[in-house]
Amino acid sequence: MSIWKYANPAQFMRTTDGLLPWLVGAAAICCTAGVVWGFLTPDDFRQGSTVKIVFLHVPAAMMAINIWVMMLIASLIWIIRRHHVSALAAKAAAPIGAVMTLIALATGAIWGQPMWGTWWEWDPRLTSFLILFLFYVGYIALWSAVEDPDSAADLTGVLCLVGSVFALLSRYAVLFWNQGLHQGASLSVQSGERMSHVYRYPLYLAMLGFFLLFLALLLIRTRTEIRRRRLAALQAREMRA
Amino acid sequence: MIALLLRDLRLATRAGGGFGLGVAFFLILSALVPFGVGPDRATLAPVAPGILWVGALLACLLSLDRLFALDHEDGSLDLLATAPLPLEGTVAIKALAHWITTGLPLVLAAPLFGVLLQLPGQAMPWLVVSLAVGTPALSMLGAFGAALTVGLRRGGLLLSLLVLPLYIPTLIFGAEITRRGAEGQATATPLLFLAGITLGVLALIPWAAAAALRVNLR
Amino acid sequence: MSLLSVHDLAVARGGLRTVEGVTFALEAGQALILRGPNGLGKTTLLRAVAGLQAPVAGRIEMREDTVAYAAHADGLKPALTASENLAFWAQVFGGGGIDRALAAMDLTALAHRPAAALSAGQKRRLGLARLMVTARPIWVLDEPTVSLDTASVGRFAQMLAGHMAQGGAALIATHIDLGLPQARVLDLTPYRARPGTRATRPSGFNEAFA
Amino acid sequence: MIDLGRYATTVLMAYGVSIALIVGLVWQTVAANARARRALEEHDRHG
Repeated sequence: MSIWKYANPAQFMRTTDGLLPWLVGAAAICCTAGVVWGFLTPDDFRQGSTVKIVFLHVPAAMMAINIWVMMLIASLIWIIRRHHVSALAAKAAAPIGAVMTLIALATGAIWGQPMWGTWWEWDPRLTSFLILFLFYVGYIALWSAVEDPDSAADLTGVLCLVGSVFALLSRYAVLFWNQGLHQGASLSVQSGERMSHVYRYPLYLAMLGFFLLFLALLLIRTRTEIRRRRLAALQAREMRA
Repeated sequence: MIALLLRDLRLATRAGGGFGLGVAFFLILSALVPFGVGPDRATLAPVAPGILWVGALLACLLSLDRLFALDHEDGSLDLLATAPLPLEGTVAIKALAHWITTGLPLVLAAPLFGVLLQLPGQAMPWLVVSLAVGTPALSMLGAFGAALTVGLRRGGLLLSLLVLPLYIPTLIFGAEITRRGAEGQATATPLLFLAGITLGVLALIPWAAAAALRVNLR
Repeated sequence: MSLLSVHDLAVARGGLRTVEGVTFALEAGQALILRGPNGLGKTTLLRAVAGLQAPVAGRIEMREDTVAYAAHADGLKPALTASENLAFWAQVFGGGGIDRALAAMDLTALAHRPAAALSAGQKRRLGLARLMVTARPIWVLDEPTVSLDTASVGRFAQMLAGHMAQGGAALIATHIDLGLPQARVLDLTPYRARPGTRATRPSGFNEAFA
Repeated sequence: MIDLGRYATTVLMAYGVSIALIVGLVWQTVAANARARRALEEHDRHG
């Protein structure tokens, strides 16, 4: 049996039905533990207690990008192999990605406030996330605007492909536009500087927690979409008959 | 292909075609900005490159929702899709017609609006060059957005939402060329980037737009 | 080889198959009239033959660029005159003979009037005259006689007969009698898709999830 | 209670906003799922 059997809606529902409680539990535990542990870490000698924001900002930012990549892969699977669940999974993932981007943006802006003295700074990283957010919003808007599900899946798939190229392009354009005057303290954690164990392990745990949270939400939302589609399909069939 | 281009140009210039609306919009924008930020040369000159580029972007958006929608409504799009022309070619030609009726007038009129916004004289050639290199990409990306939203009843707002993020790289490099031109710096790097983006867009986007059109036609 | 042959065709609208198992062939000089109740999928079938949408199953065999399609919308630009509209489509399709086409649908007197000033029936006639300038052998027509008066229907039947005499063929969905004795009639009702039968590949979301 | 020092508002605001967003997303997800499930069950009963 190939992995494609899970692309069958009924099979997907059966499999996730058993998997979901475990996933939800694991996500809840890891998320809570990671974030609480992060909140309890000692202050950084340079950044003071603001270092605690890392445990939200970094996992959210990581997921914001990863979810777009996942949507790109799901869209490609839909376009190439025509697996309907794949298209619905891409649709289900978008709002999660948008919220993750929003968290990354909000925590980034709040974190920067004491450093930069302003609530918003056109820092290349923050700007890139703002652009990514715009792409998420456009993607979600297109899904909701097109009534026919087959057309909507195809059109959003094409948009996701083109959007991926332009999101990447914008990232480099933004670097060119504002060469990161704020690479200092606020971003040291991400830029490969050696991080003390005190911060590293709770961060890993929070990352795992956010990833599991995404998976759990993705499965639930995909199941929602499948049920909605099934209802619409049954109604369409009755109308035709 | 020539026939399609000529028809689109003729339709744009006939009554109700909306030729010149983009330039008029651009003029109004350039006239309004000083009312908002004040008439000082010192405040206007630094923001002029950005205003002019954002203005060009918005003027380009104005007529986009009609690019395929009119042909979709009256059935021409079905007929064009069955014509010997590949749909990719149709998209490219219609984007070219959009550029000639919207982008080209903007390029030619831009120095005038540069004067209104106190753009330094030495930046004028760079403004024209950057717009000439960048606006074809705007039209082609707009055609992609128009192809995505062609079947929708209220596609106009969605079109802006989808297309404007795609304009970001073009805007960044285009405005940067003009800004560097105004400050007398070297403009080669952003100009090359801008040209690269435009060429890439012109080469690849017709396929994406044609794919979207095919989906909307069935 | 026939101009057009369709094997075991199934088409879908709104993600549900409408007709399936449709098989027919069209030779030069033949006309085939499709009949069936509203909503059966005649339009969808014609669009599939015209290449505007992919069939769910089956094959459509014909040479490339042989179909001229005419449906409810005539593809006319109101700002252009009747002859300009025709000339444009003649150029796009690489055909010619605008004057002949205008004469065939009795539009010569209206040639220089903008399409916006034509009545619904006149627009329809212009839309049908377009078929003649496409220089394509297979005409795929979806309710071609809508808003035509009796005289115009007769003129259109003449035009069709002339087209077939020159080795053309026509696939027509219509409810009225066109007065074409040589035309065959295919009733699509027996080909209605049955929802219960599982296709090897779902035609869309509505079939994949039902 | 741990001492957050002079950045207390900043840190608490970041956590507050993030947790509010996540809770909102989870709530919306669960509510939509329940609604879809109910709608389908309703249909199965009457349809």
